[in-house]
Amino acid sequence: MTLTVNGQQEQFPDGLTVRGLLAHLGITAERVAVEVNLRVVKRAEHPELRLSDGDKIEVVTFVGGG
Amino acid sequence: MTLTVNGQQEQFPDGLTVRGLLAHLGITAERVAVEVNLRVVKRAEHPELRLSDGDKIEVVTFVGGG
Amino acid sequence: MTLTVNGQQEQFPDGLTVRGLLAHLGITAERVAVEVNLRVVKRAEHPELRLSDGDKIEVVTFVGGG
Amino acid sequence: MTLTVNGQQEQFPDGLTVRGLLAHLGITAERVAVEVNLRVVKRAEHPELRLSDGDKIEVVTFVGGG
Amino acid sequence: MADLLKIGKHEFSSRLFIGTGKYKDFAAMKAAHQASGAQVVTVAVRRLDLKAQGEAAMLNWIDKSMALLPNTAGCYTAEEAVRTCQLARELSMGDMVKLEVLGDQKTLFPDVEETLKAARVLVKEGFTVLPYITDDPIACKKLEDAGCAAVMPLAAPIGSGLGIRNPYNIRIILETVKVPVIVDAGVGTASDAAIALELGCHGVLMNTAIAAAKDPVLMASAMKKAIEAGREAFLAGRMPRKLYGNASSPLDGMIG
Amino acid sequence: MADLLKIGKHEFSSRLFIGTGKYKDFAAMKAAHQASGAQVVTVAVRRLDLKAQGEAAMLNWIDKSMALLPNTAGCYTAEEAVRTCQLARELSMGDMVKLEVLGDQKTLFPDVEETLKAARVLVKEGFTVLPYITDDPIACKKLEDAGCAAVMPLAAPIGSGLGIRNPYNIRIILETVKVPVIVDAGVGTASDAAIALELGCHGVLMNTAIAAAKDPVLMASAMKKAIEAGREAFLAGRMPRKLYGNASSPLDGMIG
Amino acid sequence: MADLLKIGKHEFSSRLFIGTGKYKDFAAMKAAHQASGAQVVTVAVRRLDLKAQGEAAMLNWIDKSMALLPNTAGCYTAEEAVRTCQLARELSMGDMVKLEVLGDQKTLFPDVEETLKAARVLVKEGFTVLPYITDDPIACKKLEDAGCAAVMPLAAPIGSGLGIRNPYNIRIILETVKVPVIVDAGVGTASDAAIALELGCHGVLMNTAIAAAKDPVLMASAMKKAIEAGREAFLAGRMPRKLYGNASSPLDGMIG
Amino acid sequence: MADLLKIGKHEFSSRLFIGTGKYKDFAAMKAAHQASGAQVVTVAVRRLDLKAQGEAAMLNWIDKSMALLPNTAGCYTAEEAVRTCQLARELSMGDMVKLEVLGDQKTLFPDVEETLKAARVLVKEGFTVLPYITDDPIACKKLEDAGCAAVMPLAAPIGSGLGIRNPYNIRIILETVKVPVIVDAGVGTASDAAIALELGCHGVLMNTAIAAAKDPVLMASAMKKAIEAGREAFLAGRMPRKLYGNASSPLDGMIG
Repeated sequence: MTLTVNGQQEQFPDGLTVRGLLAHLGITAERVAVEVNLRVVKRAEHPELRLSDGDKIEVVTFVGGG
Repeated sequence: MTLTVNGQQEQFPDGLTVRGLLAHLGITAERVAVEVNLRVVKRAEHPELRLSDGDKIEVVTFVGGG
Repeated sequence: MTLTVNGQQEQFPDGLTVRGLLAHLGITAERVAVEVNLRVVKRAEHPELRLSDGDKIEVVTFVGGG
Repeated sequence: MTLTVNGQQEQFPDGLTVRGLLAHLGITAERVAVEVNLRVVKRAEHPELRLSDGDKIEVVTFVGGG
Repeated sequence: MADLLKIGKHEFSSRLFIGTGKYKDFAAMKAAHQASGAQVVTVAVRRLDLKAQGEAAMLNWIDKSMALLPNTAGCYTAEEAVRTCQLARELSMGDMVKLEVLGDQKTLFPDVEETLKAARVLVKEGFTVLPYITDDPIACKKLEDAGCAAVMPLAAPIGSGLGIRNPYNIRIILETVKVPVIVDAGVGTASDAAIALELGCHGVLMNTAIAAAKDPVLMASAMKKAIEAGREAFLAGRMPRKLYGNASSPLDGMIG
Repeated sequence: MADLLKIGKHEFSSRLFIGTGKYKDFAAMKAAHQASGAQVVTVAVRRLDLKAQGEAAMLNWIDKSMALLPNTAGCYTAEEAVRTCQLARELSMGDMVKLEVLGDQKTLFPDVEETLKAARVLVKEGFTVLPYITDDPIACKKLEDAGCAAVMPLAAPIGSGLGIRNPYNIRIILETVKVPVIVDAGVGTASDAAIALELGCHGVLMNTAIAAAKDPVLMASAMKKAIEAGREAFLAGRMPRKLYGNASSPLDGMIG
Repeated sequence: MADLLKIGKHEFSSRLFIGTGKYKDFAAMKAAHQASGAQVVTVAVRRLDLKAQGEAAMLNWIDKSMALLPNTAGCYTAEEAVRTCQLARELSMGDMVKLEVLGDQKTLFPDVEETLKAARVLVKEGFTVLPYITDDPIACKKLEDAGCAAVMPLAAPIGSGLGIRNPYNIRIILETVKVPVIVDAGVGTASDAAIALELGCHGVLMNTAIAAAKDPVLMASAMKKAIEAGREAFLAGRMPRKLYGNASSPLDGMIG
Repeated sequence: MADLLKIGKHEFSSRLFIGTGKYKDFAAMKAAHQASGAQVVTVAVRRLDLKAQGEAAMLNWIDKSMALLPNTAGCYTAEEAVRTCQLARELSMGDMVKLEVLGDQKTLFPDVEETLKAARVLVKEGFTVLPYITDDPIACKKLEDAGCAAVMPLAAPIGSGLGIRNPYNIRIILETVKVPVIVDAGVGTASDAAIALELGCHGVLMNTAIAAAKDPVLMASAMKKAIEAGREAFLAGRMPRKLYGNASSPLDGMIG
């Protein structure tokens, strides 16, 4: 299926959960937050929320700021 | 009929128009503006607009300000 | 003899030295400085410098200031 | 004789007066002031004051300033 | 070529907008107006006092050549301000309004949110809107985007006389909007007005500085001259600032 | 009744003293002088250039009605300054001198000690002495005691254009001396001059602010108006300053 | 008794909030944080760089005892800001957010209208909201009324280092709201921070002043001391200001 | 390496010079001294009160580790000041004196001419002279040339608490002399002291700001921190000032 992750369209295996996507991308879930189609996904939901073709996902973290 | 003019309730003859009210109050219409029930009444409407019991009327003018 | 000490004229026994004057006044010499006729008298001179009738003496100390 | 005029040493005919010097230099006396050996020479003295060998003369005028 | 101030479809050669409040009497007001050379005069809208028939009508004391700029002073919501403007238009037969939606009775600071709301309505209703506002470049930009004909940031709180408290913000506003910037409120004396024009502001609106001076007529004359002086200094292009300068008199030709 | 500035035996209706340095040419200077309305003009004393016969004589470009105020710019000792004044008197046929004994070529600050020394000599020699001095109330008082006809504290360094850096000191000087206080040096733009007069100063002397503006004639006009504005504002008596003010429009009669 | 700053349910003994941007590297940042004694640290929320696996995670360089204050820097609408806060809460596991809705990329001034909109939403969603805002008493009051835990007026534009441009407004804000007032943005050096506390502000948030100093660690130490100094001076009650003062040394007992 | 202040042959790690006047009692003074960390303390010289035997001797309340800096407060001529210094040297057994020749009882401004005269005598007599002086670069230079070990320009009038009225002059003084510049008089609160150090001054002398605070001990602590903060900020090298700045948070990686 096609997902847009942080603005980039790419192909991913069908049926991935959020946790699965993060694992696929090699991201440890601890210090990122995930938004799917403009809705924040709480960490507890990561193992359950299954992604669908066309979903727009944002994976964010903290960076330096003032 | 009872009209509230500039916040004061008073009795007036039935069937007054805006022009009639101003005349009754001894006001020359030139430099006042009139509002009936929160709606501004253009000067051209003064002779025609007939007031009803319970109407709230504001008669305003310019005063010093900055 | 008559001495003027800090602006006050008073009688003192003849032949006093500076040290003698201070003792007479009950002043411990440690934290005062003495001027005789507009000349500062160093502490070492106190035992020797003999005062004369009419001398003007200033006895000063430190007070609060900024 | 040798005069120093405005810092420049030059030869001049002997016996010049101040007025003579100015004329020699082609200067109209109206808007200059003259100093000889650090002393200001009033305009009335110009025809009389005779210069001597070695005199130092300043001829000044007004220029722009603030 | 005349140096004119353009506000919407209006043009003025004077850059001083003057008020009508706080004068000892109307005669004093009229004399100050004349000395000021102002072409725009602010007025407030209030209930006619029905008991006081025959009271001197203030408008008789305002020169007919002056443009009226009714204000919405005393309004605390967009709704009240819009209603007041509609009444004012009936009264003034003109389209200019000084929009003033206050946030607080003590400080008389404007409420940015309500001012924006009112401005959007008033522009749609065809008013030439001159809003009183904080010295906030973004609020000014949004008012310009809403169609206001000018923006009128405060120099300092109304009636404070403190002068331009934050010239940095005024400079940033001048870089941010294209409509005229009229400093409104807070001017206390002549130099305050001159400074506004020197920064590049297009005009100054004031009331208390003139009306509450010991001699309002003389102060009105001072303000007229100060505003012209500030404008001319702005146009003339001031000398640069330096920590130390250069001698005005030449170094050459010193006597030896 | 005319509001005149009295300096010794001289009286002036203009409170602006203008310089003659740094102009593009004499024609530009003359035009600026005319626009300024100044009645006193400063000039420097320098060696005549003996090689440059026929050079345009500056004095031809100065209106005969203006009083000349020769300065001692460039002098670093009392002796040089006294000598320069003596030459200047020969030249100007007048008694007024701007005494200026500098302490330093870089900052052009006055040397208080040498200025005092020179002032004492010059007053005895019959000069009407206007000394350029720091904004130091004691130095000003001692100059007044020495017989100077006015004191001329600096607003800021010569040629800096920074305006009055320390209005507190200027106010204290105004409370300390009885002779006129003319702010000399440091004015950069019109409002700087207005502020000096609003503080109560009796005049302003400037050169660079006008001569180094992009348009000296327009700036000269701005300065004329600013000084009149500042003086009028001072005489008019400004409104008091407050942290917040009072509404200019009445609280009564708001619509319900 | 400890002098604590209370923001919502949080308490801090340090009144300095420090940023994480613009440091040379994370080690420099950590050293500055330690020298500052700050207990609250701002961070921004950005997309993870999916290509840059294994990049040093900034959070590893922030002391665990410091409270995170995620900001919404870069958001221009209430909607974006709310979304960013929701993500930040997931990340920080905390409820504090620095709400920052900008109006303009050049000046980085806040948009009052959008900030108010976002604040109302965020408070309802349970956030402890600290909004960056103009130095506008009315906007601050409305933010307090909306339930914000503090207000954070700017001293001067973000990154400008100009210090408190308008202390009058800050004073009026302090009289107008009851929640803590944290000066945010514009502090350039130690005295700027001290002045904020002396005015009665409850804290200062800064980033560039420390990160862009030549020696950030030394500047962090300076800021720590300046904020403590300002707070102590505020609590100590300063001497009154006068045009002139009184001698510190006694007049009696002068030698004759 | 320690950051020491060197005055003649003396070295101090604290840059705060503290006074002994105007305290409620000696115990309060001692507590403030301790909180301040000062190593130099000013005292005045006065006639011993011959009637008041056994009065508490102030010196017993001054820590023996502090260096005494006797002043010549109250002197109006060079002669009186020199005489006072000679007496002070007898008393303090030290060579440091704060030379203070006043020009006026009301403003307590120094008399530049008399101060210079006294300084020249005192240096020849072997004193380490620290003169109180106007913020006048030339007077400071001449005092340095006379052999003074430091110069002490006023921030504002003695006891006024107005802070540094003219930072431009202080900066010029710092560029003009090589000896330490100690700001003396006029500091009112902590930030005033910090600003002096940030400008590059080497120390601050104060009395009233601490003694006349509501809580002198807390203010003394504030001053200690403020002076350290100002010094560190000066050494750290502050960020540049700009009309607007740069975002502290990155522009990249905004969520879409």
